[in-house]
Amino acid sequence: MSRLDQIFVLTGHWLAGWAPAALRPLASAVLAIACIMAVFATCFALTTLAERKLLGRMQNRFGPNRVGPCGLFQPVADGVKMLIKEDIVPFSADKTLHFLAPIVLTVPIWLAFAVLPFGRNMTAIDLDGGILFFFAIGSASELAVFMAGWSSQNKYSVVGAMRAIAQMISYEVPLVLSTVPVLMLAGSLSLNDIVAAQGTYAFGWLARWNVFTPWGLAGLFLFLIAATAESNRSPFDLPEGESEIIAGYLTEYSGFKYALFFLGEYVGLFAGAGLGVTLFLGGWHAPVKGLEWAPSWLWFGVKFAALIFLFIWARATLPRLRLDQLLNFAWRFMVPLSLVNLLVAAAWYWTGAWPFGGAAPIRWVLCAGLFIFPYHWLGRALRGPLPPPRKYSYAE
Amino acid sequence: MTTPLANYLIVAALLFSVGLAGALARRNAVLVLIGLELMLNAANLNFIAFWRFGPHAERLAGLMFVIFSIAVAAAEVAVGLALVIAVYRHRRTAQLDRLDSLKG
Amino acid sequence: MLNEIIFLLCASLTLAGAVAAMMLRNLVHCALCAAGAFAGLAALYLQLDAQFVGLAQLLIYVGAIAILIVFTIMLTRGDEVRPGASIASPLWWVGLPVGALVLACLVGAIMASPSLLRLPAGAVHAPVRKIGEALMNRYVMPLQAVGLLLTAALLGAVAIGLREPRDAESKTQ
Amino acid sequence: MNGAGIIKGMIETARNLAGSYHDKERLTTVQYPEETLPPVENARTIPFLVYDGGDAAAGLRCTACTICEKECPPQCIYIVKDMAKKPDYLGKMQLHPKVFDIDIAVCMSCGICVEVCPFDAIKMDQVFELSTDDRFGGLLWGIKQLAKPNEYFQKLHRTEASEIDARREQDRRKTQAAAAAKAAVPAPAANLPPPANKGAAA
Repeated sequence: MSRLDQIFVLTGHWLAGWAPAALRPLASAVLAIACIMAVFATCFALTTLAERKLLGRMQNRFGPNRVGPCGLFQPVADGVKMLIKEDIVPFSADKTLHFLAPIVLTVPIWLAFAVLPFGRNMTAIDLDGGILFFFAIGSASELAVFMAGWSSQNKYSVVGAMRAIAQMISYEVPLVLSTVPVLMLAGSLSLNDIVAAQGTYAFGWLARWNVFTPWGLAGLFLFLIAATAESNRSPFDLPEGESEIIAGYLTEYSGFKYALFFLGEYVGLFAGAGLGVTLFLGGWHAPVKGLEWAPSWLWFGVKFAALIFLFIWARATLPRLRLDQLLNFAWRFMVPLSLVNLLVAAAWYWTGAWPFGGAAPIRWVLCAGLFIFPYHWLGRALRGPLPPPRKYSYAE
Repeated sequence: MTTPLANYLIVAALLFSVGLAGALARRNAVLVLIGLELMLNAANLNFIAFWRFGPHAERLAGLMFVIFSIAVAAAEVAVGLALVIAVYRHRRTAQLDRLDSLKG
Repeated sequence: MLNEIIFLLCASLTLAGAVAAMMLRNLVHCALCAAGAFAGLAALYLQLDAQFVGLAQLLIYVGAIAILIVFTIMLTRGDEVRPGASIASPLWWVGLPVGALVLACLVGAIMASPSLLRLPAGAVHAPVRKIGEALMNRYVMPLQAVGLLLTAALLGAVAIGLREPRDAESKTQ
Repeated sequence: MNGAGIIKGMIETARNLAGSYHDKERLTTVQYPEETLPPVENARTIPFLVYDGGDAAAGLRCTACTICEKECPPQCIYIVKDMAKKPDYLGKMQLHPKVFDIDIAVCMSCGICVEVCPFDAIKMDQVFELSTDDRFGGLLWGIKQLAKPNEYFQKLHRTEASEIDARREQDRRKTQAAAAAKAAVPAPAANLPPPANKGAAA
């Protein structure tokens, strides 16, 4: 079991062992970087394909199925197309910023993977403030989006960039707040510690994942919604709303730079999903006691894929929001709810010391109730009064 | 760790003077705010450097000061930029030399 | 050796960003260069083993303050500097000597104290847990004060930035 | 409850996802090169020339009257008459075209040539995979490409073709009867010979 579980770690050590002793840390760092980039770039290619196929099936169409068996080589075809397209820079664009924007967007997003634990002993850097690093690095993407939009000197680009920034700032608040209960109860900012805190079993068989608690469940959904908005995906994809502002801040980008933006968007989504798995779904731990024989990285991969599937599913289902709805939803629903979730987590923590046995269901119901009432009333308030029945003046 | 303390202090001093000169010499209110931020940051760098090189690093005094300083700077920027926007709304300009009247 | 190279890189990024932010003509370029300077400072903090502060610097300065500045610049457009017009204030000739004077004083003071050339004693460890404990025990009053300050600043910024009612606006114009 | 609509929608898409794999009825897409929709009877693309019997040169209905050439709005038809006459289906001697070219790049599929043709010789085809790498020669079609048997016409426009065939058969019988009456005034009308295009009449 442990051999298979640690196969990547052992292989990495073995490979780094070939390097001279002085260069060994560097060699293992390069190996880790190469592995992460290779795995997630492949993941990107497969996800673009899987997304299109699933979207198709969910809308009763075939997805791409022409290039290669079952359309498996479609990402290759897309990549070749992107690479050989002409790279057009508008005449009035700010050339330097126009060039820098995709780089500034893509590089930090890759850095975010450095702190994610992909399996047992499989964290590239175990930072003490791992989650802080994650969010700090992620905040650079807002500037990159602004650079892209502003440097294009195109009103649609600027409008798209402004929408994107407003959206990303608004949803960063609930994103960070929804992770705070996890940090509070784990007592650490290190992602490894957070995963370790979810490693024990309740009732002797069920893993103590955060998602099995009321605040964890609510937090997971708040986190997923905020992460969707943060990565500008449907139903929050109005920075790129084609019907209104062409392609938003991507309007003036083509060829390889556009591909970089596309890559950045997906890799950002992966980072968000990876963080969601780590914080709420127990990281690389097995869900029930008997399943520990499967390697830890496999568990991470399965949960990761499940979250990606959820993102694709939501994209296939939900229509795009309007800008005012989007911001109202962030500030009048998500932010208060994540604050309420903090209280729920605190209540959960204090009721954990209840002396009498069999308190678990009562505790669960109590905390869930504490969340559900604000959820209901905030949703009511957000919806506002129903509009009056529509009057038809000319259609009698 | 071979860089001596003085190097950090000189960087901080340079940063402070650049910020000061900019804050004094530029016309635009936003840039004056940026200059202020640079000066605050120079002070923060000094705190961190003294904390790191000082004898009582485990007491975290320098770190704490910087944490509070960053929070205060964030508050300052928020209010300052809101002021700039409010002034701009009244006077249609953010150039400080044109804001020379006491009447709103 | 490696350490010095990293220090030089971070320091030059910071200073170049700061100088560019104060010198460039285009306001958006200025804001982005300032963001670069803030990021360089964060790197310097990280190099000084102040991990938490470095990351907080990145999160707050690059993620929030730079964006805020950019937003303000976009909202106060329309009085762009005309080509050829001065970007400096009328009293710029006072500002530069003052800056130079301050710099001279500071550098002179730094150079005059040989004890500042010393190297740090040993590795310093400032884990987040310790910072948190310090914030909750020794520094709990300042923390509360900062919380109050931030709330006040939030309300104040909203109150100032809020569009005034119609009649008030028409009265002032 | 808030979010009930979202869950309902998600269930619907999940049902689509599962359903599309076992229920082929859900997938309305026709994967074109491998499968095509059955042609619609009234569809039309470019004209073709109808001939009877097995030989295109002998059975061509066209009499090179050039009405279609004159009527064609984009003037994509080019006809050269062959002065050697040959009998048509009624036995009457008619001219026939030596050259009958249609520039299918110019043809706008209006079908006016079909409407004006008094001999039912030109009809609208349903071919549409006409792309070629030779934009001059490849898109200028002569008799060789244009001539298609009557059976083909039957297949495309069943109703119209049957009508026309019935009318022609009637005409032919009438003519034959008249000829027979004329030729054999003393003798009573004998059994009619079998019609020339039996298959078409069916």
